[in-house]
Amino acid sequence: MTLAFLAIAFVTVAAAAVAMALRNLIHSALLLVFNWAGIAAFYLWAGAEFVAFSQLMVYVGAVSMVVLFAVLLTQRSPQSFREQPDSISRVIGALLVGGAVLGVLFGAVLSSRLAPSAATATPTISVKELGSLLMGPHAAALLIVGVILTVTLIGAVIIASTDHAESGKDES
Amino acid sequence: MNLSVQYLWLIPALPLLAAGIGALTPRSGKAIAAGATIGAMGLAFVLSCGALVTALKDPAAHLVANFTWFELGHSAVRLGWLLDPLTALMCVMVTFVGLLIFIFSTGYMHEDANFTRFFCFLSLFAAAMLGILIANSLLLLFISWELVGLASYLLIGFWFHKPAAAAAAKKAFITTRIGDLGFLLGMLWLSDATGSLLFYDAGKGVLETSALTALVTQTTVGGLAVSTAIGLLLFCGAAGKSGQFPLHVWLPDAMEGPTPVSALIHAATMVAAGVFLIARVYPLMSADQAIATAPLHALSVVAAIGAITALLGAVIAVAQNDIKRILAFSTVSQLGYMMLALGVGSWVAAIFHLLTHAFFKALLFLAAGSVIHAAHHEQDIRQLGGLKGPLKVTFATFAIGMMALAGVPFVFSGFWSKEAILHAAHGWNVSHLPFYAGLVAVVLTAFYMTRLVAEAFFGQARSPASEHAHESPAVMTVPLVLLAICAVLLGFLGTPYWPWLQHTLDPKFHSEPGGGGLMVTSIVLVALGIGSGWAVYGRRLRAKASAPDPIEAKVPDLFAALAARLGFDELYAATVGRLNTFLADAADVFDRYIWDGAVRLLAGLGQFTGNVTRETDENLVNGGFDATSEQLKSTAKTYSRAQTGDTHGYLMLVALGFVLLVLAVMLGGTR
Amino acid sequence: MSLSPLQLCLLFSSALFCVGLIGALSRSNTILVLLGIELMLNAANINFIAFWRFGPAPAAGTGVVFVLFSIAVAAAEAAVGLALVIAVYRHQKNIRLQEANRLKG
Amino acid sequence: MSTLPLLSLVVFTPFAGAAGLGLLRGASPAASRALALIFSLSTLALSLVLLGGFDPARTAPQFVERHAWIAALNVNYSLGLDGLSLLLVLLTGIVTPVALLASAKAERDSRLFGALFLMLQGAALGVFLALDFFPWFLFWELSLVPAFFLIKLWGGQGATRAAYQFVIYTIGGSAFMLAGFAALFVATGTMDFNTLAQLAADGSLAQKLAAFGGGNWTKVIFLGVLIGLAVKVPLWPFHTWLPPAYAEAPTGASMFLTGVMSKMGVYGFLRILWPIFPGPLHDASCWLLALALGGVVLGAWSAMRQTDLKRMVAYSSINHLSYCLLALFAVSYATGRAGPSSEAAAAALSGTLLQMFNHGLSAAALFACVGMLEARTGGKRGLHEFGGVRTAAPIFAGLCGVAMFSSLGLPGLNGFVGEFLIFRGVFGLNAWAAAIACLGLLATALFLLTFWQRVFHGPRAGATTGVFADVQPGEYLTLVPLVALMLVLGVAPHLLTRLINPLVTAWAGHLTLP
Repeated sequence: MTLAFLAIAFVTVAAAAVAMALRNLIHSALLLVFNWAGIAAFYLWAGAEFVAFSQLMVYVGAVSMVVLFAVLLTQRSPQSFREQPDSISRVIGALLVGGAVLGVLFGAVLSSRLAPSAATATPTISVKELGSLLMGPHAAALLIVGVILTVTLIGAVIIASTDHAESGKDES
Repeated sequence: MNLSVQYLWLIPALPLLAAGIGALTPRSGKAIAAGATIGAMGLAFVLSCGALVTALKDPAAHLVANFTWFELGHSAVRLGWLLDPLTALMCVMVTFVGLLIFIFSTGYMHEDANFTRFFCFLSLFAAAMLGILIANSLLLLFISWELVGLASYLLIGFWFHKPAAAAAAKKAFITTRIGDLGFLLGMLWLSDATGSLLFYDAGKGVLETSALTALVTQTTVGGLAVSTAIGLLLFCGAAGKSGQFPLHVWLPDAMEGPTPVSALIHAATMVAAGVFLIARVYPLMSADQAIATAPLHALSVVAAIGAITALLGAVIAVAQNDIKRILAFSTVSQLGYMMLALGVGSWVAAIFHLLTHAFFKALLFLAAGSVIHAAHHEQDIRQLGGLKGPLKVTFATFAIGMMALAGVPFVFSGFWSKEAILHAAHGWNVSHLPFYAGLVAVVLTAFYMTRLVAEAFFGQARSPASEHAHESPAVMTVPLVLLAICAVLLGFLGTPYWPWLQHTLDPKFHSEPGGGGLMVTSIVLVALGIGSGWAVYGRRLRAKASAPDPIEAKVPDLFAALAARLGFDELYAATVGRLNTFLADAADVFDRYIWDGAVRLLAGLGQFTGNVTRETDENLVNGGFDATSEQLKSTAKTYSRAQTGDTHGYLMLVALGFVLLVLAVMLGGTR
Repeated sequence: MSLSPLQLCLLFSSALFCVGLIGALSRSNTILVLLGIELMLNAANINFIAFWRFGPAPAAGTGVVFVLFSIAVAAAEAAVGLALVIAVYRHQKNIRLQEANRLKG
Repeated sequence: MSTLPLLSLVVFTPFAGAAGLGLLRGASPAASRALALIFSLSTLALSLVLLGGFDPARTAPQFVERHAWIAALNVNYSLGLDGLSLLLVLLTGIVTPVALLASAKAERDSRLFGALFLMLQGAALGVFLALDFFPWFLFWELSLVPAFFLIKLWGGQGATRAAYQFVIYTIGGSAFMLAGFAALFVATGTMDFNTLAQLAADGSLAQKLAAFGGGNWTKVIFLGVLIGLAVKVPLWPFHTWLPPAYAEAPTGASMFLTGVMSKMGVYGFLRILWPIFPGPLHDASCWLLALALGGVVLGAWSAMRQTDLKRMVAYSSINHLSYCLLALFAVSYATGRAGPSSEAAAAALSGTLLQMFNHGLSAAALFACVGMLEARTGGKRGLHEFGGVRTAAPIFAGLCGVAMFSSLGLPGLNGFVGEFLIFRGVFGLNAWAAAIACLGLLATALFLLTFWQRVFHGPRAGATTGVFADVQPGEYLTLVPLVALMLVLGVAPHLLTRLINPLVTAWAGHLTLP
């Protein structure tokens, strides 16, 4: 049980780390998809099946496609998927800061005494329960999320599409 | 023929019409202008004779024709014509003398470019003078009086391109206007006190008993009767027009006009107006005689001024060299005589002298004009000489005029009129000083006239101008002859033995007996004057133009003072003239600096306030806001440096902040 | 010492979070930065599930609902972020984050 | 009698003309001049119609038009015409076309010039006809606008300064007047001249004002109105704006300013100050007499010092208008005193009215003459820059001479009748004032003759030495009507006195204080 978790965690973190380190954007994106799938596996492991499926559909299915399209659209030529090397100093700075955050988080997690509650009793939640939860106590949040999604959709379309005139001018 | 008083206005209207025709005639229409003028004057003369016939029917009556000029309040301003022997005689004299002068002018001014204009002005002059004569209203008289001033201004300045003529014209106008202001005030006073300005108006006129009584009984400043005050004010006007001391200064300068103008001004029209005015308002002037206790009688002042003027004019005439100037000063002197006569109570004598003087002075001036014309406009008697040969008619007529003026006994008119005046002066019971002044003036008159004749006509010609002199044309000599005849004959109208004129003018006149001794004295004095004149100038005739005058050689200072006309012009220039300049300067300075300065100060104050508020606004109020916003801006600038645009940096800061926060919670949270 | 499953989960999520953070901080490609942030978000989601699974009151189901919301918002964020990337790219012909600093003060 | 609103027609025809000229953008200079002239002549024509329908025997305003305007302030648009107004309307009708003709030559932008001129004319007519303070004051201030631009845009070198001085000075004076009338309105609730005059006559005005704000209130208001009017006339010593303004204005504007606008002040004195404030005016009349005498005497003497011909004529205007005020103040001085007859008052007041008319003619003619000198010599108008003009241009000299002698009051010309009546009246009311004012007559003669001698007499000199044309056909149109009127009115003043005598008689009839 624990072993399964550890495997999932290792693979997921490793995939993320390699994705962040790779030069080739396409590879990075694919590795991240792998990473998201890992997270979905973790959800399954934890017993949240619906969330796992959502994770798969949204991230692995939708966001990854968007990312791939973005990557392809922003490259000048198909050959140049490789990025310019980043500045070493910033990488070092990033590692230091990231290390510090990691240290702090680990310190915090390890130093806290989280009581191991009834770990044996695995909670489950059916889709029906989830639906009544969403429509019941969280209806307002659901509505707001819906509005946000709509607005975002429209906004994304406008931002990505209305620049034609200006870009035309730039090209000319 | 008779002329009704209703049509009396035709007498001035005809020359006025002629003046209008003359004004509209182009320069080339000499014949039209002269013809219209002379024709109108001739007609006016005929009408005047008709008027005289009417007037003589009843010499005591004052025929009037009054009419309303315009409505004023509940009453009206009324004017009118007046016909009495005084008017009629004066009209006849003016029209006759004027006619002759006009005829003479056609010859004298023949060459002048502005011939038509000249006749227009002459005619206007005559019309205005006739207007004075027929006026039955002081207002109408004043109107005509001012028009005479205008015409004289135009005529004296006829040769306006000569600065001297222009200046003389202005001087004449201004000087007479000074007097006229007195006249105006007197008229206003009279109008205010009596409510009328008509002389005779069926008992309501100002010269009729009721008005006079009212005027005499009121008193004004200094205890003067109102009639005295008004009379003196009116006399100011008369003194201005008639060239009385101290307003005589314009008269000699008026010689700058053409000679016929001088004749007209000095004989028939302008100067006569003053004497005529006093004679016309004589009832008013003499009204205060009724109160013996009056501090001053108007006529006494008239007499005093007249005496001074008579003497002054005669004295100054002795030392003049310009032929016209000598005659001008003699006019001043003779006018003094007339005023003297008026003052001492014999207005008929004054009018008698006015009439005779008009003829012989016109004669003298025209003859002088003839001399000047002949001698190519040479007027200095030292440059003339020997003219009796070439200018026979002129000399003869001039001599007659001279003897009339000097008062050569029995034959000449001047003798009789002057005699009448001296007689009246002798009989004046207030003072004998005017009488003595008159006597001295008699001697001086004879003396300077002898000097004039001797210098101008005897001896030999002293300049090329007089050498080439030749007699004037008939158009000029015939008027001379006619005037000479009148100058002789006219005297016989008023001799003590047949005082027709006196009775005609004043039916109440009665001659006082006992004039014989006086007459003898007078004859002796005339003889003395002529004799001494001839002794000084006639026996040893001037040889060269540059030779000094015999009197000048003896008493040069006195002669120079007299030649400079006793410095009246300089005196006036130094006093009145300077006062005038000072006042003008003061008024100007007042305006420019004081009032305008006050305005500017006010404006400056406004501007200053504006500046102060502007500065306050800009520096204090706005400055505060500006400083604050500047501060904000610079602060913002400083802080905006943190806004690097480096997303990584922000992210890193967030991460570091998170670390610090967690560390703080962890390390501090244990407590 | 032994670690409870909850702690393990939290350590996992922390590691994932730091990997995302380091990627976001070190890479200059905007897409990768976005993906790093996406990782961090996922790490947070893991925490929600972990606390739901091993927390004191699992019956409520709140953690699951929150994760669902979070996924929805993350998807939206990804869409907008990538649209912005494309827009920026049209302007500047590259998507290097340090050059997209035109809005700085 | 027709039911046409004749007076409104009189007032607004010039405004209509101004508007028309303003709208006709493409009109040629000649056409716009002709149009302006036609519209300005309309006043003359309409005022002749008024003259035909005018009944001199009635002293109340005739042809009255009255419409409520601003009900809340009890403001009425009310126009009326009596002898005084008629005289001034006639004068405006005569002077305006003549002034326009005089400025026909060499004026740039004649369309704007004509429009402004017509506006000025309309405003002046409005002032002369309004019976309510509100419209009256509106027209009064409105007249400043075109006058300002006429001086500033077409004037000489110092024109801008002169125009500002003129406008600010006048507005400053008007402000006092406006304040005075505001107070008057608050106290009485009306601004109608006739109503106010009636209130003043029966003494209730003083009571109302006293109830409103104490005993001195009347005096304060009186002073305000007095200052406003005194600046406009101008009463000495409020006159310093006048010489520069008149001198710098273009010829036509100078003619209008002196011919018509200067009458607005005197009109105000007669229409407003005297009827509404008889008491305070009487109290102040001694001082005011002294000021008027100052204007008469010092104005004339200042003129003697001027070397700029236009300034000289301007000063003569001060002198002549001061006669008008002198007569009015003398009447006020004598009001309520025993002794002086109503005869004298009638003479003085008739003289004032005649003098207003006559001065309009003669001063306008003199300005026209100076303008012609300027036009011939390229803008020269210094006293010493000419000589012998009479030799060069005898007809011009003759016409100018008539104007000059009319101005110095020569009998037989129009100037004399007015001055004589004023003197006749003032002598009866206050003899010393008349005696002192005589000095003004003398000084006037002196400076006018000096002007005449320097410029017209003597040998040709200065600017006159070159080609110097005599009167041109167009210029005859300017001078001859004025000169002809001078001659006619000098001989037949009853043409004018007939119109005003009943009014003046009525005025002189009740010279009692409330």
